[in-house]
Amino acid sequence: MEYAFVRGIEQFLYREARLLDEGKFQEWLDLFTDDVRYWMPMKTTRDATSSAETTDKELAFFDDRKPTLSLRVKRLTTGMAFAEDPPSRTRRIISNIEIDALSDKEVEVYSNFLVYRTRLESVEDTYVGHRKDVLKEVDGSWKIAQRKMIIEQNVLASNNLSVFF
Amino acid sequence: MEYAFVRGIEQFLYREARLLDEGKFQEWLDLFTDDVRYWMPMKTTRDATSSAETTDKELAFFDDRKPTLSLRVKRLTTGMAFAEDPPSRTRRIISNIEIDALSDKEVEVYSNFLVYRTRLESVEDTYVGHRKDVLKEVDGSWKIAQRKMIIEQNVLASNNLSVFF
Amino acid sequence: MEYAFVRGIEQFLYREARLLDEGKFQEWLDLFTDDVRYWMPMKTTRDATSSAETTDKELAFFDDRKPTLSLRVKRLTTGMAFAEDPPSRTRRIISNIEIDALSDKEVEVYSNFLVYRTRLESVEDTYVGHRKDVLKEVDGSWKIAQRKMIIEQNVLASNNLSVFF
Amino acid sequence: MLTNEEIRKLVDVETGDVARKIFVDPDVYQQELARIFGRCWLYVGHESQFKNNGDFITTYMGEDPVIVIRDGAGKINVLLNSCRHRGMKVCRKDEGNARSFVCSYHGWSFSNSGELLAVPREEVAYCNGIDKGDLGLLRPAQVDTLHGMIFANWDPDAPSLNEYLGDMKFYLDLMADRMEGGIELIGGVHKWIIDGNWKLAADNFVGDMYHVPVTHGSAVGIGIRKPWGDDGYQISPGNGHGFGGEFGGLAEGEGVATPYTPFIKKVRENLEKDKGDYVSKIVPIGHGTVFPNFSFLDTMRFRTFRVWHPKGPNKMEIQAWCVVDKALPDELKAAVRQQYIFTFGPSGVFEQEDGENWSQCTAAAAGWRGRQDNFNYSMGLGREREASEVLGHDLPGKIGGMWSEINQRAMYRRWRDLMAAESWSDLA
Amino acid sequence: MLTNEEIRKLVDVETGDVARKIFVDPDVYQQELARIFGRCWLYVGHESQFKNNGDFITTYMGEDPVIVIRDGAGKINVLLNSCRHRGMKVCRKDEGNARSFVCSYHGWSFSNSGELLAVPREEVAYCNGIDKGDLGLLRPAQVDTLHGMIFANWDPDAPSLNEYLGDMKFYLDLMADRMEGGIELIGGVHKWIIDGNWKLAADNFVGDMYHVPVTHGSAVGIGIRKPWGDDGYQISPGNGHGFGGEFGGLAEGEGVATPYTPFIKKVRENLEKDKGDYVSKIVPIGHGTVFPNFSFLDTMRFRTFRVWHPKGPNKMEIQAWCVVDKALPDELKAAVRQQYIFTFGPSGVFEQEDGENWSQCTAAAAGWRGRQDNFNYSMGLGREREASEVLGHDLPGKIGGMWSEINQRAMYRRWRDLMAAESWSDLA
Amino acid sequence: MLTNEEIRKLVDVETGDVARKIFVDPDVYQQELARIFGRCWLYVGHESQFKNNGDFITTYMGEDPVIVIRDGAGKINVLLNSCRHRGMKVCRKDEGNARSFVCSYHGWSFSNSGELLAVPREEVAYCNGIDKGDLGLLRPAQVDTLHGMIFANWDPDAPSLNEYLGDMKFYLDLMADRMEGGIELIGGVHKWIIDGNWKLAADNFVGDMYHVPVTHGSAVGIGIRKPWGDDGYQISPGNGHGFGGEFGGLAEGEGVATPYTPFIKKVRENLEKDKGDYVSKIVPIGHGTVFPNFSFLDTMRFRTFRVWHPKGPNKMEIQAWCVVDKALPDELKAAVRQQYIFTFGPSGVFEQEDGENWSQCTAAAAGWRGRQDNFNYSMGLGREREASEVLGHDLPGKIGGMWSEINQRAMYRRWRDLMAAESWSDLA
Ligand code: FES
Ligand code: FES
Ligand code: FES
Ligand SMILES: [Fe+3]
Ligand SMILES: [Fe+3]
Ligand SMILES: [Fe+3]
Repeated sequence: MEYAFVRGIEQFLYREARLLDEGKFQEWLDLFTDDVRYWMPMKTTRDATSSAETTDKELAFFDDRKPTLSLRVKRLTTGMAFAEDPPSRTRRIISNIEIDALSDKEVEVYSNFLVYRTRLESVEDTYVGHRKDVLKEVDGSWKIAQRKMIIEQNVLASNNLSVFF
Repeated sequence: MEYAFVRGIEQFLYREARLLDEGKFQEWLDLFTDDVRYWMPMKTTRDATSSAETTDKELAFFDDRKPTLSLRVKRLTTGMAFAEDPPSRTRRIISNIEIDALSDKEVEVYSNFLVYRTRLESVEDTYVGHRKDVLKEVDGSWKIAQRKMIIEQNVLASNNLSVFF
Repeated sequence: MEYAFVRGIEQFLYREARLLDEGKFQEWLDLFTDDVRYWMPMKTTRDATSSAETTDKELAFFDDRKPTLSLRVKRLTTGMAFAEDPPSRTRRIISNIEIDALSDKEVEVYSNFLVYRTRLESVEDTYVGHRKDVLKEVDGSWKIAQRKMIIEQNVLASNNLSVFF
Repeated sequence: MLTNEEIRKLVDVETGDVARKIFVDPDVYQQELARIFGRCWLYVGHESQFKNNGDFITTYMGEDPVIVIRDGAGKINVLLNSCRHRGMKVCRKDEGNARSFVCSYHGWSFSNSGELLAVPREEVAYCNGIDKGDLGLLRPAQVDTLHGMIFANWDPDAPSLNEYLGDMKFYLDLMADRMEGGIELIGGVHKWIIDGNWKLAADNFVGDMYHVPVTHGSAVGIGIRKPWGDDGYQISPGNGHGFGGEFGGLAEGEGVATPYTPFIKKVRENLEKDKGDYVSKIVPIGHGTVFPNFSFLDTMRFRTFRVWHPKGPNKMEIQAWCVVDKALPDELKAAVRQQYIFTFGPSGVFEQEDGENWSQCTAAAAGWRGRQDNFNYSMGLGREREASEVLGHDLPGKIGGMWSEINQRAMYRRWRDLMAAESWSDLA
Repeated sequence: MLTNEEIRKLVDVETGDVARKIFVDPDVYQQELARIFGRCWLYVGHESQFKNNGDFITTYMGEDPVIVIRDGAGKINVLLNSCRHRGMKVCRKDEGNARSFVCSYHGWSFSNSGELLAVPREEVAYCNGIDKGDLGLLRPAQVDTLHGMIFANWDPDAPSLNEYLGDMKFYLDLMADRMEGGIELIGGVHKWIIDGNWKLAADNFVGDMYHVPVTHGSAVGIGIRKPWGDDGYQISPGNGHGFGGEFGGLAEGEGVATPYTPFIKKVRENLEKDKGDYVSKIVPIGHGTVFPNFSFLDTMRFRTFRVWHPKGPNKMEIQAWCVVDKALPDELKAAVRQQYIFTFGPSGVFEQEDGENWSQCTAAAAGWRGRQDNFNYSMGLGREREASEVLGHDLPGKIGGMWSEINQRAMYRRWRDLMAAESWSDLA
Repeated sequence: MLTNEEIRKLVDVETGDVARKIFVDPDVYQQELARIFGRCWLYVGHESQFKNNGDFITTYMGEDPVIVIRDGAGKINVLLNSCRHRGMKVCRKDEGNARSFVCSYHGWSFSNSGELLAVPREEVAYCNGIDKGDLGLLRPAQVDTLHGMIFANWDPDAPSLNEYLGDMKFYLDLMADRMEGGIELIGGVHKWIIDGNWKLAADNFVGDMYHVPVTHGSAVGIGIRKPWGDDGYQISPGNGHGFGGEFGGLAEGEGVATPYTPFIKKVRENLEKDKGDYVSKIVPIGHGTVFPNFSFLDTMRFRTFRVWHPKGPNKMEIQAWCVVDKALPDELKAAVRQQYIFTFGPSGVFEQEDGENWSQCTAAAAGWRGRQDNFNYSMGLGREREASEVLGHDLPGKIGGMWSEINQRAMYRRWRDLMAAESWSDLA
């Protein structure tokens, strides 16, 4: 893979993470295609040999299309989204980026994340997991066309999931 | 260093990490040479100015050659490795990769890691440390010929070390 | 951006982190220009919509120029810096590196960090945050001319800040 | 143990004052584990989770881990998930199918109905004769079901589930028995931890419509529901249970609408023909709690069950499910599922705020000065009426307005009485 | 509750033995929350933080979260940060400006002087008549100030701030009232957590010069101060308060010097003309603690205020500020700020070691054998004199040498008396 | 404090029932710190760790941190690692060499035999006369050794180590005194934390062969040992101590074999000539515990010592070492080391499962219902014989089969008696 191509994708993910960390939610939302699925199934302990994920007929921590994802972002501007008002402090470590080029204009990207968030005085959460994205080139820029995320927990160790992944 | 060369090594480490995170232990094992040493000394508090590691005449958290490393992997298939049955959920953040080319076919690679694991409902461990690997090219692919790992803890804060690093 | 250029900067940051993790504080200090500002403001909860940082008229966790930064390093050799004697064990995950080239010889670099430190037997701290550095090329090598750092906490969850970022 | 007298001072149902202490005090909490969770009927699962013999889930009764399993004879068993030998969890999974459980410590094996089947090397190790019949997994004294909802009770002297539910049963029928085939759970369970006392959640669901327009006001802001009127009710059928909502059904609105709403209206119309005109007023039956810690939401958009498992005075584990009528068409099930995930669960645009509030309530009430004060449950005091007066049809229970804390007062009265009583007979 | 007798055994002021138990025992800690933090005057902020009506900060009194706010009439209020309805924190910020606080749980709103302004849908929800006048935010029984330093006290029977400070006031004047316009805080507050009992910090600041040459010996190593002589003092003006330092002012030195030192000397000269020659000896007044948990440093290089908030027997939250004379030129303020950050706060080249020591002291004292022993506060026993004997001018209080634990003994005597007393009147 | 009577109810040695409460209850735990760890002989190190004067290690006695150090005169001292001034840890290292320890808080310095050597500025600070002779580091009342194993005891009234070990000494000789020069520890110590009560580990090592084929069954799966037969023993020499194993030596097997096995067989043959034919049956002596928390494994492949340090009812810190005969050839030492690391310690293919089991046992026993039950230690009840009957040679102690809980019953009897007794004399 060409260096510029790889770097373009890596920088895209870093920029995306930074938009979230800097609270630029609308700009972040614009990075998704209109038909995106934003899906976070849950890890369950069902098997002796693997950590099964909930299927798409089962519950998930997130399962949004663009309309509901947009509402989540809009919500933050209503003045009544108290779970993020005052806002959490977040920082995202994005690592282990692996790219499978499906075509010139479409790639599958694996990445691992550590999302650190604190809020108010001392509420502290660390979410570690991985993502599998499909990026598509639209008008010369990458857009996220699919995002599947997993947090490596069984009982989620947080008061809520009020941040994005 | 050539981009493709560097990227090859980075991707090798990411793929290796993903094999572990996805429970593909046999494939992971195949990434090691037959004469590999897989060694994790311990950090002790002995000096005023440095964090001494245990020597290779002293105890270690791991000190395997290929035969015992293979047995560790085989163990997971016995149906009686209860520490990993049901399996832990893990995710590995590999970062700060530095490469010293010893030759065209042999490199020394430094990397830092954060291995996150949870198991059952709420058991949670975060292992942070670093590794120094020697990779050798064997039949056109990299193999791990030496791995030295350190977890930056003194009293290990876990019920056990049932995952790989 | 050229690959070699980008890689040079990334490797610079990794090497810098490793100098700290290996306790080579004097060598680390030499990576800073003589007029460096080494500044870590604090995150406060003042607004409904953003996490304000303390201004440079307000308190900070660090606000050093080279002379005081040098004294911090010198302090570690006095034999009476008990907060680091015996020394902490640290490991730095540096990620999400983004580079803005201001010129051939000057770049602005964003990065996220996770600094893990333990000390004595079981004291454990994880500092997650981000940095914005200005690097300048001096005699063919990069030097850090400005460093602004943020830890994403409000009430700092540690006995002290005895390590560098 | 706090004495009867000490306990009685903590809850004043005449004024609606409830001591903050009960939300933060470790001694009160220990007493709750014994006198509330050790005696009350606790929800442990739904029959739709056990399609085949051997199907099981693991959950909690109070802080005790239990396995709920359908045995080889098709019977539902509730078993303490702790080996009788040295206490090891015999099952370390969330769910699955098992004929037996082999303990990972010494290999004692238990059938899926809890009997001790075998101990390794029994003859040589226990030739003195181990009484296997006496060493099966421990089990609650009583297990019973209602519309597939499985409840269990450690106390042999507790009243039957039927008696325990009392008049609440009448209303639970309206929630769980609306279509042929009854209800089922959508697969998967949301589990998460909130740094708050479990009663905050139970009291919130039992009668707290009042928080909705504020805590969940952002829902109006994003257009997924209309502003709230005043036209609703809280019904307290006794024994600490309660439910309430808007007349006509909770959660009408425009945004992100699904065809579930018109569908449920149809279902309701049929039901109304059978039962009477009150149905269109109070079905779906809104928010509610079956004392102590089983709650539900039954709205125009979805249904959810949830249990607030106590994990210490300042911590609870929430387990929450999405519930549908078995007969609901698949595409409606899918729509309900998506709607539910968007609005409830840890990332739900409604539920996010509950986590923030409950954790900060508990924190702020925990100081020395704070915990000397009371929480105020005076809303609607003196305006309680018979439900039948308002809704006709001999409907059982007391009723208050939508903005009333009638149900919380009843819940804390029940809590107080149970905490003070040495036994169920003492209570009566 | 430990009895009077049990408490008295813990502190022996004749020998300087103080039981380690008081630094680690959970029962002692709970009693402190009631009898120390529930009764004493606690520092909650400085008037310079409240420039405009509506300006507020949030902090703690003991473990209770409070809002300190200047109301619409310009008056400073201290308010328990917990809604009277269901306890929610009504303010979740560090600081800001507010006309009112709207609770995020059910929307009760409180004015910036604490009154309950409105409850949503009051008429329909509370037509029975809610007594809003009775449901304002809780507030300490007493609030008073000295040189802009705001103190509050939960206990209506506590002596006035003036009486409580007693002769310490004389010395606080020397610290806070040196220039026209008084003092102000530099913006921002260092907040951090130390795994140590709060009294270790209070006792360190009240009288522990003795640790300085060792704990902070690296300061000599890097040349930012000269080695310590023996020429100083500890003054115990009564009521458990105390302060001390080097004669001529703490923290003279060479390295990283700022023009603040010559400036403060000028200020001191003027003060001396007014007050007498003792001024040049004990101004700046060094380290000190106002019982129980408000401490300060007043040196030739900077001034700091800090509060040691208790967070359990083994944990404290430090809040620390940098204090300057309002009239100090801007460039000197900047220099003091930088000097302060370099030497104090969590990264301070002085303060780093305190965190290491206090956390390890607490850990090492917590074992079964360790906690049966005493800490030793015998230094300077029997050599206490009247301050006026040493410094003339009718200066109030007792005085010991710079290396003396006179102040700690007085602090623990006060602690013991308060812990044993049922009420303030009992104490007298 | 639980009363004598309350304690006695917790352990029934006739039936083998032991109340789960003792593994999770905080009050029981506090009482253990006083009555078990405050009175029993505790292992603190081995003489081979102290080659030179000044060599030291740090460890724990119960929860109290101690330094074990060889002083200038070559004598081993055990010292509470807490300064007599304000409790600071005077040594913050794992191991090293020191002539003295200078406290980092105020600089009091202590010799390597624990005397208070000097306090800074003594004359001016303490001219009243500090009694330095009285302020040395605290130390256990008794310290003694056996084959280089150092034990210490806080209680002056405790019996001597010899009397305390009783007949266990006979067997410890077989474990630690087999070759000229005795034993030594391989450098480095495995330290890790398990979320389980310390007694689970002590009881596991004292007599629990029964868990081995299940918990560690994967060892057969990977071919590093053969399946277990029934041919072994558990010996209970009294005072709560115990050990057991397979006749002929634990841990024979094929995979990953080392030349240590044939070597130890040779050693054993020599020993047998001296002592008698029982040696080949019970040497190496298998698994064992010296009451309360010092355990060992002595197998055909390696030897290990370990201490289960209590860290609360639900938590222990394991410290574990690999032990070899000093006279063992270097290459065999290396082989033993590698074998040990592969099988034991936190990553050991055997020991991984113990962590999983002990943590989940403790968790599952902690609920309200669970903790009312008992653990079952009935295995082998009524089949205990004199060891000499089975093995001849006047061997001391009682013996049970390999699959017997005889040793655990003896351990909990001892535990009960010590917990109930006010003093050692009370016990006798
Ligand atoms: S604990 Fe289950 S078999 Fe022993
Ligand atoms: S808790 Fe504040 S309005 Fe209800
Ligand atoms: S605590 Fe050791 S010298 Fe003061
Ligand atoms: Fe809600
Ligand atoms: Fe200090
Ligand atoms: Fe074992």
